[in-house]
Amino acid sequence: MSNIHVNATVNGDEVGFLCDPRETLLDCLRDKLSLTGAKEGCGTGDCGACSVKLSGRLVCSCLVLGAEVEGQEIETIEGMSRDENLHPLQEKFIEYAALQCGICTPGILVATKALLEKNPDPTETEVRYWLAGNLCRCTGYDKIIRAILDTAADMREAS
Amino acid sequence: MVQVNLWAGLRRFTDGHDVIEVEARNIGDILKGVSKAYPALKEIIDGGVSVSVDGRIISSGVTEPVNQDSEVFLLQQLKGG
Amino acid sequence: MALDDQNKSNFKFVGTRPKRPDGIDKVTGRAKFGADSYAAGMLHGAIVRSPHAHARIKSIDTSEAEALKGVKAVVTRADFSKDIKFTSGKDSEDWNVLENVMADDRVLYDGHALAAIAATSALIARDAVKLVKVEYEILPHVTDVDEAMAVGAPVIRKGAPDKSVPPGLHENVVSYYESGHGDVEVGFQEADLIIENSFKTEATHQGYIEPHACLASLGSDGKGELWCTTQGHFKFQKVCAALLGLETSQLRVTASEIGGGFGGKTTVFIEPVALALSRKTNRPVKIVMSRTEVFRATGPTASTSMDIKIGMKKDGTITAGQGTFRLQGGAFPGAPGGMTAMCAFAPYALKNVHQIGYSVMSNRPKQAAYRAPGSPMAAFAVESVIDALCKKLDLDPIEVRLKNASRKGTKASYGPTFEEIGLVECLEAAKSHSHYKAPLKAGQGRGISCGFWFNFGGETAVSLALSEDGTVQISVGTPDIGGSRASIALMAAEELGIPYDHIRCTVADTATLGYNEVSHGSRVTYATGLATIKAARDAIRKLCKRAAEKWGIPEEAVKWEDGHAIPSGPNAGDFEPLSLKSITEKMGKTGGPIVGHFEATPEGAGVSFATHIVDAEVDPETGKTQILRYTVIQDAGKAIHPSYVEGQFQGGAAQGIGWALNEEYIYGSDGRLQNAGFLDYRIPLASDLPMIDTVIVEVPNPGHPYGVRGVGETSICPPLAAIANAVSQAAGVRLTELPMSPPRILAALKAE
Amino acid sequence: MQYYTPKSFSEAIEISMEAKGITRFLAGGTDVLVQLRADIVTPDVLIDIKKIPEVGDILQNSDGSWRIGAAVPGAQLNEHKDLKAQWPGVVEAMDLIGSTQVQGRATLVGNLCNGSPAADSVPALIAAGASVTVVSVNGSREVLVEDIPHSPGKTVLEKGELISAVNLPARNTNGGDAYLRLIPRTEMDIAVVGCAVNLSVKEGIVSDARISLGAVTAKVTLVKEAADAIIGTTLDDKALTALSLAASAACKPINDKRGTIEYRTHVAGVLAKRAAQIAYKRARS
Repeated sequence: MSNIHVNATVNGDEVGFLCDPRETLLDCLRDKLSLTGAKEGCGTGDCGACSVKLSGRLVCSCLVLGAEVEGQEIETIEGMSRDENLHPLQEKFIEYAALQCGICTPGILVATKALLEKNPDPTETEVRYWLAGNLCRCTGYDKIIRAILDTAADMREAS
Repeated sequence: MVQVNLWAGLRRFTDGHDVIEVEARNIGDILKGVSKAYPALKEIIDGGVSVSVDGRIISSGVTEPVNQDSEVFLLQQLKGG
Repeated sequence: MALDDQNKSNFKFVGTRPKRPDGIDKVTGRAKFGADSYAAGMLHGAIVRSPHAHARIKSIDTSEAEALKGVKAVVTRADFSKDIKFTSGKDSEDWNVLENVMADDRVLYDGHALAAIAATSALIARDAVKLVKVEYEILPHVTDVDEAMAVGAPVIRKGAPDKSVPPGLHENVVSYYESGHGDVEVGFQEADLIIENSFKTEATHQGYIEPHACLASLGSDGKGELWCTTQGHFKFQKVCAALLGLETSQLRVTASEIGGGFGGKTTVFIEPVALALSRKTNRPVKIVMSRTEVFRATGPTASTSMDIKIGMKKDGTITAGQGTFRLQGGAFPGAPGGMTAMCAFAPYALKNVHQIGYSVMSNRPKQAAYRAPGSPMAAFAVESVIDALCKKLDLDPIEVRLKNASRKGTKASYGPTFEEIGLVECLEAAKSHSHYKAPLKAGQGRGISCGFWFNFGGETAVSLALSEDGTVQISVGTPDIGGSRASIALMAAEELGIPYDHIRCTVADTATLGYNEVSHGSRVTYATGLATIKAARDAIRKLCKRAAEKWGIPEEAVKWEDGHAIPSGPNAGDFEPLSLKSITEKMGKTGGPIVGHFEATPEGAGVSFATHIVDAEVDPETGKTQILRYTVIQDAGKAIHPSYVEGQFQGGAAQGIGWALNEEYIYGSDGRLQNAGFLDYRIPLASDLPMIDTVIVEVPNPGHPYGVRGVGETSICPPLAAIANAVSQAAGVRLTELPMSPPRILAALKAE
Repeated sequence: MQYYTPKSFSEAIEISMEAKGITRFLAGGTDVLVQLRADIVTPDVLIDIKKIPEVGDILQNSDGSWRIGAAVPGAQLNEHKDLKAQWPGVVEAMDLIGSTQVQGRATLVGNLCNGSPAADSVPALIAAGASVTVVSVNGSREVLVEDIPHSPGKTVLEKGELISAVNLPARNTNGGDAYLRLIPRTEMDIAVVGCAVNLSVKEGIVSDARISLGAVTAKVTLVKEAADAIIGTTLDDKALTALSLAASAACKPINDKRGTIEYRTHVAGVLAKRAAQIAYKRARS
């Protein structure tokens, strides 16, 4: 079968691309739309480094076909900061040294933003279980969890 | 003369000696001296060894100075992860 | 280059926690990792791998694959250098690497590469790989270390053993190490209690989330570019050049951001293949490993089989320690048998100690370093027996370790006398920590363990260029795997007396600097840090010279303080201090660009000790373990950037938890890897772990101007034993095999 | 691979009837895409049902029973307050599968049709007495969930047949269900053992019970002996012991990389006890 033409919205921008039916959304974001913020750590939905939001739902973009997103809304890490100011989570992750190598950071930030939009006051355990599908091998998660809980508190105060 | 301590696994090549004396001013001299004294050790030394001088481990340099009374040990080459 | 002239202790910038220079790129997704680069006309490579553990290759038929539309080239071993010859032992490392990158006449493990294809898309390349027809003659295989040493085991490579191996051992034993002092038999006579036990650990993988990836471009003129994720691009340059018959200087290698390495990205796998495919197609070629390929065909750590015997008096004094360590490191020499043996008893001052290390080959992937290679396994065995002795003699585990702890002047188990070391300080800190005094509930256990790793210098070349606006650019050759760009900039700020924010540290490519050793052995903050301090002092000498010339006074009469050249001695007070910026502003007219340099192999690295405390709970009905509390206490000599030192402590502990409880390479009887993915190779999740508390002990290393010790690796050494001791106490039964999975714990409980 | 997005079940049926080679329906895709990427199964024809109306709906019928569309992801189930209140065991079982991200896509029907003996939601659906609506050229029919699995990786569905919805019975007020599983970590693993219990309680006595085990038999089934061990009891220790022995006796597990025969057999008894206690508490609250 020849390539499929897909129209979708990524971080608020209209996009169109051609993809083989077997190519995943992750492949399309990276290789066709040059949005390389989502990373492939496993290709099987076990590591979360490719997390994006698809029509409001947090998903692994490696477990969605490019062809499936026709007419849908996608939010990636590249859409998380507005203009030049970073999202509070992005600021706090740097401040708390909540990242080392950084390969898992985009996926964790996208997943955490989705959590705080749903639950602005999560407990440590709720954050840890929400992020169970976002593997990190460098940090042992400690500083990541502290940065998230602190950001959530700041955002609650600010709102 | 410098006293060079070998690890026990090398005793087979040095007629059972753990310590051999070598004329040396630096690590390069030590390695050449040990190989000359016991040619069978040459291949192991060329395969890579580290040398400890007075408690400090020299991983590969041959120009490091050595005093006549320094505590010198041959060690397996150190690499890391 | 002996010890440095003066060691600082009061710091202005060092010890603060500024933001990392790569922070914004990483939190916005802009940071470029190995797979994030593209090139015009780029092809995609895919590798044909053996499904068999051991087989002779009778034929490779690529005709059908080459006929597939979009396929541009196929390479096999014939496309690589023929000048590299096999010799025994590790000094045939180039040959071993080449044989591992692309098999010759035999495939030696499940996943061994034997051909590769370049095509116009990744999908076509993957489809083409499935069309390659390989005819194999299956050979007998062995994957267990003890079986590989037994009589009758299949020989992996004739002539591989090096000179160290005594006669009479199986040909799979390729290296032998033995050391120790005193007489252990005498020591065992003096003991009130002797405990002997055997331990096993399975192979584990570094588990970096970023698979290996590279983009290569190589012309028939021998000139090439390689962009890849690596812990050592200078070594990759040297090795790739050798494997492809190039001159080293004709190949430029650029290190991308690295998505985790932990020792597993210190050697090449796909990079020479991409270069070979690029040379054959005259087009850039990108190869990205799948997660399955990373598990099957990169460099997990060795698996071990160990026997320990320790004698102890009623008062806790260890009278004798003996250990035999058998490690298999895949189908090539290199298993760290010697290192394991050297580390085993290093934390303890023993009158009588004896250790033997075997390095063995088997039909598994070529092992690579995994964070203090060998030391975690040795600690698991030794510290478990010490724990058992403490329980039997009803002694406090920290007191016993303090009584026997190595300190300055102790004759190390591996030979030399220790200089300043911080083990006693770590144990004291552990004893007084609230964690050690906190009460435990029923079904819970607390485990203690010490850990040790070396540190070393290695070739280092750094350049520090000053800009006319008074800011500083440092080029280093050691990829940043632990936050070293920040700590290097902090050390430069300390020397130059200008704020951290005016300094940028960049990892430069191989065309920019002299040779740099790989980022491993916890050496970067130590060696590159020391080199940066020297380069800064070199730049300061040149700045003072410009000031002296401006003031018309002798160079020696100018000193550098708080970022300013100041007249001193007889000329003190004659002139206003000159800021760095005021000198560099006109440097073009006063003699040209000012660049500080340092190129040498620094020696004088100091070892790093640690003590960990772990609380664990075991569900007696299912054998499942939960880690309740974790505290890491480690000697950093001097913490340059405390947040990133803590990060190394926490990361090593987390990897240790995975290794102790769930991670293992599972091979079937057919010699095939059964869990080549993150589903069944289970690394710790956010929901598995508690917060990991850290205590940074600082016993300065005299071999570094600021006292720095390398900290990156020791943090993985204590967890295996500390968790085993906690689990054994909680479950009431001693576990001697890792991982301590629920089925194993339940079986041990039932056997009680 | 050819990819289709039918706008109705009849169109989906037609495509699948005419399809040559390996045919797969696509709802969440969290199994289909993993098998595609790992070269385990590369479909020749992939039929995405997500554009068919009502596949994404959760409806409560007038009689209190539930109709869950074939493309409803686990996350949506978990957010549905009433469904979760009535059938916490079923919703838990689905929610345990994979990560938050997987829950954004994975479906009950996908989990069932993948045919794995270690599926998490299938024991819970069977214990709940759920059925599925199977549609084909001959129209639609109701099939009990326990009659769908055939053998590891296979269901009884024929070419041209697919499932349009899962139907959960109305929850009686004195009933409660629960699902537990044993995995080495706290999330993200395939069940080494799974156990679902659905029971009703009258004046403290277990009046009815359905118990189903996962990952311990070639296909997920009801375990009648386990249910009989607690019906008529107050779930006292004697009953719980009988329950765990019956559960272990029903096990015919295999040794594999995730667990041994002894381990699975023993833990099946442990989980049955614990799940029954949770279901009992829920039934009485």
